[in-house]
Parts: sequence; C-alpha cells; structure tokens
Amino acid sequence: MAILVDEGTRVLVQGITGRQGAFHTKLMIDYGTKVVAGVTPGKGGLSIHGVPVYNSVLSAIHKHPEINTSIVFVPAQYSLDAVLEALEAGIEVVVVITEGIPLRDELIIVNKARSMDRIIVGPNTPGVISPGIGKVGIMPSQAFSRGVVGIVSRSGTLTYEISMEISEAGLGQSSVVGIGGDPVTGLDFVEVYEMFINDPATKAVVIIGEIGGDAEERLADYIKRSGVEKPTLAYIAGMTAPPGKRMGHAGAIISMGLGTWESKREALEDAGVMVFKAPWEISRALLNVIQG
Amino acid sequence: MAILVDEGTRVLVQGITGRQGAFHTKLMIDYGTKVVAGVTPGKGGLSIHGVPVYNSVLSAIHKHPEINTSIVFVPAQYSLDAVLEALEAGIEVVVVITEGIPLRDELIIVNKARSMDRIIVGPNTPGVISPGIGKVGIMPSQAFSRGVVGIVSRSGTLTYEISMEISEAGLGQSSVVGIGGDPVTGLDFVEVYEMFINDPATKAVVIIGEIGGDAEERLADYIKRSGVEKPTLAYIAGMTAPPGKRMGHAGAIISMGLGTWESKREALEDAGVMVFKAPWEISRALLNVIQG
Amino acid sequence: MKLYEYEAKEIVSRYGVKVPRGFLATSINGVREAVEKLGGEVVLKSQVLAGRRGISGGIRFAKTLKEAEETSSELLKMRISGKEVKQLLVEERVCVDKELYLALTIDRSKRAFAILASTLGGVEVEELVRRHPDALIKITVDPIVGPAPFTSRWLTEFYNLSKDLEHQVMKIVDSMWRVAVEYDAELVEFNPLALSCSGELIALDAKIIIDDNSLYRHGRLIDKVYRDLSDAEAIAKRHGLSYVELSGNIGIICNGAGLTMATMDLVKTYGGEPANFLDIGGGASSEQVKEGLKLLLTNPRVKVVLVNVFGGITKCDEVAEGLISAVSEVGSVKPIVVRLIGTNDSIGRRILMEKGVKAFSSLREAVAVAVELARRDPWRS
Amino acid sequence: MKLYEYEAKEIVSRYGVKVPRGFLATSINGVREAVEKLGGEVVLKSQVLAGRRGISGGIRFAKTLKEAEETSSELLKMRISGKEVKQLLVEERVCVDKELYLALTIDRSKRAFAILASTLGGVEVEELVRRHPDALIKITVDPIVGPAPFTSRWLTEFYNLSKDLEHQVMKIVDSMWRVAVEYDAELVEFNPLALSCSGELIALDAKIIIDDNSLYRHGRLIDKVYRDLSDAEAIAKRHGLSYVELSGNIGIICNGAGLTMATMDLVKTYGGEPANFLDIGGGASSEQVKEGLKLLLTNPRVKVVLVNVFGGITKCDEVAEGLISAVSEVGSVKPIVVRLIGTNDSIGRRILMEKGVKAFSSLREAVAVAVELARRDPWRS
Repeated sequence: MAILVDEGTRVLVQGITGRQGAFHTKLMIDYGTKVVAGVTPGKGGLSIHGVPVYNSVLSAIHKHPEINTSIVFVPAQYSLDAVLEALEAGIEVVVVITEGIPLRDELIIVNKARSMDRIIVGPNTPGVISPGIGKVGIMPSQAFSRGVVGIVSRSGTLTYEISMEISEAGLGQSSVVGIGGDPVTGLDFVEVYEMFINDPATKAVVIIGEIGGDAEERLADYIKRSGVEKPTLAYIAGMTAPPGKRMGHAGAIISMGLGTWESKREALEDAGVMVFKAPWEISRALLNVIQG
Repeated sequence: MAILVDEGTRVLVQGITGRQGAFHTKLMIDYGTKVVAGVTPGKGGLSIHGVPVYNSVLSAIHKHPEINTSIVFVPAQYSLDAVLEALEAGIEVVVVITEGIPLRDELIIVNKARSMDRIIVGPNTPGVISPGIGKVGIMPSQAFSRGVVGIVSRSGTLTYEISMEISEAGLGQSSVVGIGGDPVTGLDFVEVYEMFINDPATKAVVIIGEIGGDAEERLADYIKRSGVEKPTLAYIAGMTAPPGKRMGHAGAIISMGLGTWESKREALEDAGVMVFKAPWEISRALLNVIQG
Repeated sequence: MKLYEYEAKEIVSRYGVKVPRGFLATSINGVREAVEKLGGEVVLKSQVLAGRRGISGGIRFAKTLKEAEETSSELLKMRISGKEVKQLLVEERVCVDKELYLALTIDRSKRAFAILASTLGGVEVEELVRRHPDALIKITVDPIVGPAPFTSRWLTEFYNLSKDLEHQVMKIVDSMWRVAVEYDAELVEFNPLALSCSGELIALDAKIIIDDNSLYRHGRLIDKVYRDLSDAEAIAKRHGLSYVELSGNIGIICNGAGLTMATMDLVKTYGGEPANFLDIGGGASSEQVKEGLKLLLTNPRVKVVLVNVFGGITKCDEVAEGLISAVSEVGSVKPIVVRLIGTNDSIGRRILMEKGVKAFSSLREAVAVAVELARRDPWRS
Repeated sequence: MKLYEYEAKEIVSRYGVKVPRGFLATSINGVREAVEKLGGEVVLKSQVLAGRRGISGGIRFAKTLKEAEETSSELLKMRISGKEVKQLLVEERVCVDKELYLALTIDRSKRAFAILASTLGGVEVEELVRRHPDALIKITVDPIVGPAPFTSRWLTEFYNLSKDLEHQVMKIVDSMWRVAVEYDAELVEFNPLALSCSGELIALDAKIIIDDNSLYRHGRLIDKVYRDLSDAEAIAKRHGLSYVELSGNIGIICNGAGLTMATMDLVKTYGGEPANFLDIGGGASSEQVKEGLKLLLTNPRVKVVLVNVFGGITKCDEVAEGLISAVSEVGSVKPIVVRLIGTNDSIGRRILMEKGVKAFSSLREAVAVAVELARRDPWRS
C-alpha cells in the first residue's frame, strides 16, 4: 500500500517539452513510474523519452483514458490554465511542481479542485514518491527506500535530508508527500495525515513543517480532536527566522504575529507529537518508536 | 429519526418581518418548531410572534449560538446576500423559500454551500417537514402525519396532495423534502435519497419529479449503480407539457430535447423504481409494498 | 426571455463576434433599401421568436433585388408556429466552408455554465443532443476565470480547425461568456457558426435567452417581456399567473406548477385534452383567481374548465369568491368542475354551493367529470 | 512587494477611499510648500518600508510652519529599522473621533480572502492578533461576488458605528477588494481607519503588499521591486537567489528554503548566530553559487561561511565549482565549511579537496565546526 501514488498511477506530464519537464520525465520513467503521455500546446506529435506528446489534455486523455494523475511543469503564468484543463479533463490527482504561481490563481485552482473532489498536490511541491512503486515528482530517488514511515512536508531538500536518514536507519518510507511551500496549497497536512492514518503500510508519520501560516497548528488540532494513535514525529524549520520576512518559500513568513516556530511547536507537543530540534534526531526516535 | 429537520433543529428566520416571513414564523412555531430568532436589517429590536428580531445574522448567532438552521424569505434580489450571510455565520442548513432568484445568484450560493460542506434546500422550495417533529417551510401541516415514508419532491402542492393520500392511508411520512423548482438546486434528488436510505425510520421513498433537467435521470443512475433496496416509488408531472415552454417552475422546461417525461420514466423504471400515472396510485402501492 | 435574432446579433457583435452585414426591414421598401445597401446575393430571415424557422420556410435566399422583393412579400404574409412575420433581417449571403454549433448554457448537473459545441452546425439542437451525442463536446466554464485558454484549444481541435483560428475561437467564447454574465443570459447560441470561405468565423444565426428572474437588473430589457406574448399570456403575466396555451378544450386552473402539470396529465390519461397550463401560484387572491378563470372562459376553444386547488397558503374561500365573480362578470355558461381541498375548503364549498356549483374533494372524480363533460356533443347536451 | 504609504494612499483614493489631503516632500523646501498649501496643523510621516514608524518617532505633528521645518529636518536625518528617511508625506491633521483597524488579507486555512477588522485601531496588528483576539472579526470574501452587502452591516455593527455609515463602510470594503483583485494585493490595510469628527471614515494610514508572484502582470510595479532592497538583496534577487540579512556572523548558503532554515536553526542550537538566509534554489548553476558566496564573503560581519547542499536537481560538482571561483574572485581568507551530499557529491568533494577544502558529508559535523570557527577570537586563531 501507499498513498496518492501507487501501482495504478498513470501519469500525464503537462509541459513535457520544457527543460524541467523533459528531464524529470526521464527520471520518473527510470524510477519505474508509468508515464503514458505528455502535453505541450503546439508540440503535439513529438516524443520525449518515448512518451508521446499531445496538443491538449483532451487529446491525451482521449488516446490514453487510463491517465489518472498529472504532473505540471508549465511556467507560472500558464499554470492556472494547465490545472483547469487537467481538472476539466477528469484527472484525479494533479501534482503542481511549478513555483511562483500568483496567489489569486492558486486560490482559484485549489478551491476548484476541492469543490470537484479532486486532489491538487502543491503548488511549489517536490511531488509525491512511494518508494519502490513510483514517483510523481522531482525528488532524488536515492534518498528514499521502501518502508514504513509516512512523511508529509512543506519543504524539498530538507525532506530529502530527513528521508535519507530514515532510509539509512533501515526504516524507509511508505510514501513521501510534499504539500508545497506556498501560502495556499491543495492538500494540507491534515488531509495527508489522514491518508497515512488509514494506510496500513504506514507505521509512523513524520511531519516536516516550517514557519508561516497555521497548517501545523491545524494538524495539531486535528490530532487532538480525533485522538488517532499512530506515532507522529515532527521537525519544524525556521526557529531563527525573523518576523515579516519571506524565507525562500512564499508561505514561509511570520506575518501579523502568526505562524511562529514556537506556536507550532507548542501546538504539536500539546497534541502529543514529538518535536525535534535537529533533523537527524528523527530517525533515531523512529527506531525507538517502531522497533520498541 | 428524521432527516434535515429533527429535535435538535434551531431555526433563524431571515426576512422575518415581511408578510410571508411573519406568517410562516407563526405557523412553524404552532407546529412545534423551535424558532429562536429572526433577522431583518434595520428592524433589530422588534419581536415577531415572540421571536426576537436582529439586524444581522451575526448578532442573532451571537445571542443564540444554538441556531443551526435558517429559513430565507427575503425578496429575490436580496437572497444572494442573505444566503452568503447565513453561510458566513456558520449556519449548517439554509432553506431558501424565495422564488425568482436569478440563476447566476443561485449558481453562486449553491456551489459555495457545497464547497463549505453546508446544505442549501431550495431555492424555490416549500421547505422540509418532519411530521410530529418540526417544519422549516411553508407546507400546510394538516396534509402530513408522522410515519414511515420519505418524500423528496420538486413540487409544492402536488407534494401536499400525495402526502395527504399517504397520511390518509395511515402510513405517514418520516420527512418530506422539497428540493425546489429551479433549474439549479442546493440538494438534489440523489443527496436527499441517500439521506432517506440511511434513515432507519424511512421504510420507503417517494420521488415526486417533473419535466426539465436530469435530476430524475441522475437519481435513476445512482439507484442503479448503488444497488440500494429500499422500495422506491415515483410520480413525474408534465407528461403533456410541450417542449420549450416553462411550466410555472423555472426548472420545468424541456430544452434541447432533454428532460422529457418519457426519458425520466424510462430511466426510473430501468432502475427498478415504480412510476405511477396518477398521484392517488402511490398510496395504494405503498400499502402493498410496506404492509406486504 | 428570448431575444430576436437581430437583437442577439447586435449584442454579440458589440462584444466582438463577427456576424453578416445586415439590416432590419418591416416592409418591401425596407427590404429594397437593405438589398441596395448590401449589394449582391442576400438572405431574408423572418424575425419570429420560434424555432424551426428554416424548416418552416421562413429563411430564404434571393439573388436579385426583384427576387428579394417577391420573396419578402411572401414572407411578410407568413405565420411561423402561429406567429406573424412582421420583421425581416436582410443579410449579405456569406460563402461558407463549414458549419459548426456553439453554445454557452447551464449544465444543471454540474451547477455551472458550460460551452456546448458540435461539428454538426445548422442541425436543430434537439436532434444533435438526441441523435448525435458523439458529435458534441461540453466544457465547463469556471465562474471566476471565465473560459480558460484551454477552452479554445479544445474547441479548435474538436472542430478540426487549423491552429491559427484558435485566437478567433477564444475571442468568440470569451464574448459569449461576457454576454452571459452582463445580460444574465441562460443561453447564448450560434447555430450555425460558420467558417467562411475567407477563413473567418461568423455567427450566421444567434440566439440569446435572458434569465427571466434577472430582468429586474436589466432595465432596458424588462420592457420587452410582453412584446411577444399573446393577449392571454400578457394578461396572465400582468396578474402574476403562469400561463401556457395548449391545443385541447379542457381549461385548467390550479395552484402550484407540479399540481397543474399533474392535473393536465390526468386529464390526458382520462382521455381529455388540456387547453392550457394555468398556475395561480401560492396564496393567490380572489382577484387573481377571477382573472385566471376569465381568461379561460373567454377562450372560445375551452369547453369545460377544471379547477383544482389544494389549499395551503392559498385559501379555498378566496378561490371560490374569485370563481363566482369571474362567472358573473363574463356571464359564461361553460361548465366548471371544481375540486377544492385544504385551508377553508368547507367555506369555499359552501360559497360555491350557494351558486349551485358542487365542489369535489376527490381529484379523481373531478377529472373524470371534466373529461366526460368535454366529450359531450355540444349540440346534444 | 510593499508599497509606500503615499503610493498605497494614491491607489486607494483612486478607488474612492478617503485619505487626508497631503503632499510628498523630499526636502525642507518641499515640506514648506506642502504646509503652505495645506494650512493649519500637519502630520509629517516618514516614508520608509518598515513597521513601527510611530514608535520609532518617524511620525510627528507640527502646529506651525517653523515647527514643521524643524521637525522635518530631524526626520530627514533619521534611520528607521536601518532605513534612511528620504521622503516625508506631509498631511493635514484630521480631527479623529475613533480609530479602527481594517484589512483585507488571505485566510490561509479558508483558502480565501478575508476582511479583518478590529475596534482597536492604531495598535500594531501583531499585538491585536495575539493580545486582543476578541476585538477582532474575520469575514470571508466570496471570490465571485466580492464583499457582499452583509459585510458592511456586520462591520458597522461590530465597530459600533451608526447605521448611516454603512454605505461608507461598504464603499471602503468594496474598494479594498477591487484593489486586491486589480493589483494582486495580498494585503490592503488601513490602520488606523479613522472616524473623523465630521463623521467621515478616513484612512489615516494605508498599506498595500503586492503578491511578488504576480508582478509579471503588473508592468508598472515590477520596476519598483528593487528600490527598497539593500545592495546585497538586490544582487541576490538579480541572480535568482533568496536572501535575507540577519544579525549574526555565520554566513549560510543552502539549496531549498526548508534546508536553509533548518541549517540556520542548527547553527543557533549549536550556539552560533546565523548572518543570513541564502537559498540558491533547485538546480542552481555554478554561477549562481559563486554570486551567492561572494555576497557573504564580502559582508564584513560574516566570519565563517557554512555551505550545506543536498544534491538532487542541484549538482554538487556545480556547487563546488562555484565556491572555488567565488573564493578566487574575492580573494577571501574567511573559513568556509562545506557539507555536500547527493548528486555528484564525490566529484564535488574532489574538486574542493584539490583546493584544500575538506567537504563534510555529515550535517552535524559541519554545523559544529562552523560554530566552533566563528567562536574563535580572530586575533588569536
């Protein structure tokens, strides 16, 4: 078992002829992901690493009705259109890698997907990997190995860092999901966490949060209210970040006094989540928790 | 048990000082419904049949946090605002009696409520009655009696007609829900039908449809796919309605060749629903079905 | 409310949709002027608010001025679906490569506006939907964004047009959306939308239906509501009654749309023919009832009137009063079969009984009697 | 991107929000002209893109021209949160009855814009949110409708204003929404929004933050992005690097926002003080790495640089190349602690080793060494 990406995942790459799109198409295929088609308007008929390219999601879906997932690499100013197109074509999971999408566009796509009961992962996410099964994303495969820890994160490289430690500790990951670094995201911590709770392959969950917003606080609230009991560990980045400054991610900003590291740590600990101050402490603690 | 209106229902009347609002507030109270507050902007401080009036839903909810349901009598041009206000105030079920709301306004409120996981009944509905428990609507109470038949309908008086027959047959109703006569409605047949399926007090369901749109066809499709087994009977009005003409209800129009009586009858019968040609045949058939 | 073709074309062309050059004419003289201004071959299009104008012979071509005059003189004497042809739209004839169907309308099940397109332009949409569903595509429009750019990519592909037309398609779709939003239209339809021989997309026909419920916010349109109604329909509308004329001889008055339709259907099931749909609505006054009944009593086709009222907000005594005064005002001797039940029904029945009218409480009986009365030979009864 | 108060006021007043009469001045002469035009008492407001202007003494009143001249000469020499005061907004002093807080911003959890209001105007918003949450109200804005009429009813009630101000409130809220939509603002804030003695709602202060990601569609604004950046920030931005200056002495370069923050936090946890946040992003070129490192090497406050790269799309050899060329270009002797892991890390380490730099693979070791190096007395090491 795994979440979001599993054996049935069939992938469409939107923006497949771009530098990033083509590069990661190759890496996804190399990892064993079933990439069945790509789209770049005006480039229909080409083939990228053996994957046929179409002019529209409509014609791609028409030829490959098995597509259920799309990964979006198109530039920020075209992402609104690309995601609306994927949703209209009936695609269930849309992973939006693109960084720098205007907030108003994000609000539109994210709310639309929710009202249609579809899933957007991201925007500004490294994607999703279910080690050994497939990846719909851009993360370096070598940091991951098949295992029992579910990871949900707002970050990219920090996630690879922690995942690698977990891999080296021999535990591995069931699935790793980047919810994205923007202020507004399709999936949030709560929703991915719920998926992990319901996934029997996941024995423990690691939350990788950061300052800004209240996604971690809402997760804490959910854990408290629902009383779920899967071991949950967290690392929150940004303890030393000053207020009012964006720390790389559009969403990583303490504004109006909200979204501080301290507030997140308190909320999570209050909900029974172990919060660690160094990334490498997570894998050790996991070993204790899982192997007793 | 009952659906939508039960012992816990606490009602706010929006537009309580209008002729209709005031009149039906009295009738709802007489029926035993817990009407706790009313709103008419600018009329705060008044009292209508003993119900305190507020200037805004905000102040009504502030004073009466137990409110969970609202009934809207405000004129069509103010309904968009009134419903948005009710939703923003956190009200869970909004019953919109008002007829003649512009379609674009309806699309907005209906989609918004759905994305917030709230319920709109209507617009252009007689409301909901759970006989013996309460009513949030304008239907004449004497046509209903507590019992085992769930009714969901696009019509008003035709529903009273059929309900009365069912009452006279000694079966009575668990709940009766008007989904509304407009082309776009908050709840549709499928959703109310599902509620009845899950309601142990409901032994059989009666569908009262009419020409126009595909709400009945979608219900038929749902029944077929889900394979539910509660006895279901239907009456569809408009067998003799000509195409292209609105028959009283904004939604009752055969357009683009869709929404004919024949198409609805076929779809429902194909899904195993008994479709009758005279309203009075329903109660007789129900007696057979329920009492064997 | 439907707009005339020429009105719809005027609106959409203001929003950037290309339409054929044309002029409205109400007389042969007007047609002559138009033809002279246009030059060359013309199309004469009857302006009536009814479908099937083409099949009914209401749209004709003319190669010469003389032909145009002759044809328009015929057209101006025609009736289409019962409506007199009073106005003609005289248009240049466009050289057409391909005829397409394009509409923006409500998708009820998705609770959203949707673009509906077909490669089979010029075909009645009812036929498209029923017989050629595979030649149709539906694309939902996001209410905040409007038609997103992919919409025109999809349509261009689906229509099998060359990619350089994408921009024209986008412009048309965008215009339709703006018209729908700004006019509260529930339908904006181009059938056919033509690809001209010179590679332009031109709306050869245009149809706009405005949402009646929104008319209060469209001052200039609201006056037009009555213009295409029959006298009876106009009277009904003015009194807040819902009225639709049918072809039978049993007049029907009820309260509530569903009950009215059901009563019509029962009449039919019992072998009768309904003459109309007349819904007095909820809580009707005796005045409204009176006006409603008068409409039916003065309709020469109506032989019997069947009144079916389930009192709720509507009070049966008010209904009875209204019925009595209508009969006395009109002085009619047509039989009236009344079924009254619900709020104040016993008072209502008493009022009627005093005038010698028996009111039924059983719907079934009332219908049976009405149908029976309508069946009797008037010269014998 | 933050706009200056005078820019924000110019925008919102175009959308119908009342602001005090005022003029921008960059010199004492300018102030004099402004005071003469305004007449009477004035407010002198330092135009810097930093909060806490009031507390820092950057906002002053003056009763006479002389006082205004003296005060502005002081202000024009000031620094607020490290920013030079170069411009003053000279405004008429408004007689104020009540000070309110009103903002339009993103509610992340509701994924929507929301109006935020408080009766405690003039208080720092951070304090409002944390200490007086009960004096705050939040109202979601529907993305299609914008602020619905109930919004102004609620605000008027909540502010405890008289009902005849509802119309003014609606107008302000509506303007905020239009500004947010048309300028892609993520914040439009009036703090305080004043009820003047003459019963008008006036925005005494105005703040607008534009969503940086949307700047490509706001041609006129995009040029302003660099104007308030320090030299280092401007260089970073131009090279596509995310850079934030902090007050410590350990320079930090990493790839990825989360990893960069985590590295800062670890430095702090190990007893050091980060000098900056510098994220080279994903797939950085050696050129970008070089420019990033140069920024830190040329910053006199930086004593040690800690480089932490987890190669994925980013290639460790590219990083190593960039590091080497930066050092040779700047000719710096500051110690650089490097941790490289992931894609091509062995090549990267080899490149560094050739120049005598040892790269760690353990993050913990790298942090510990960097902190230790920063702690050493420079005169002794």
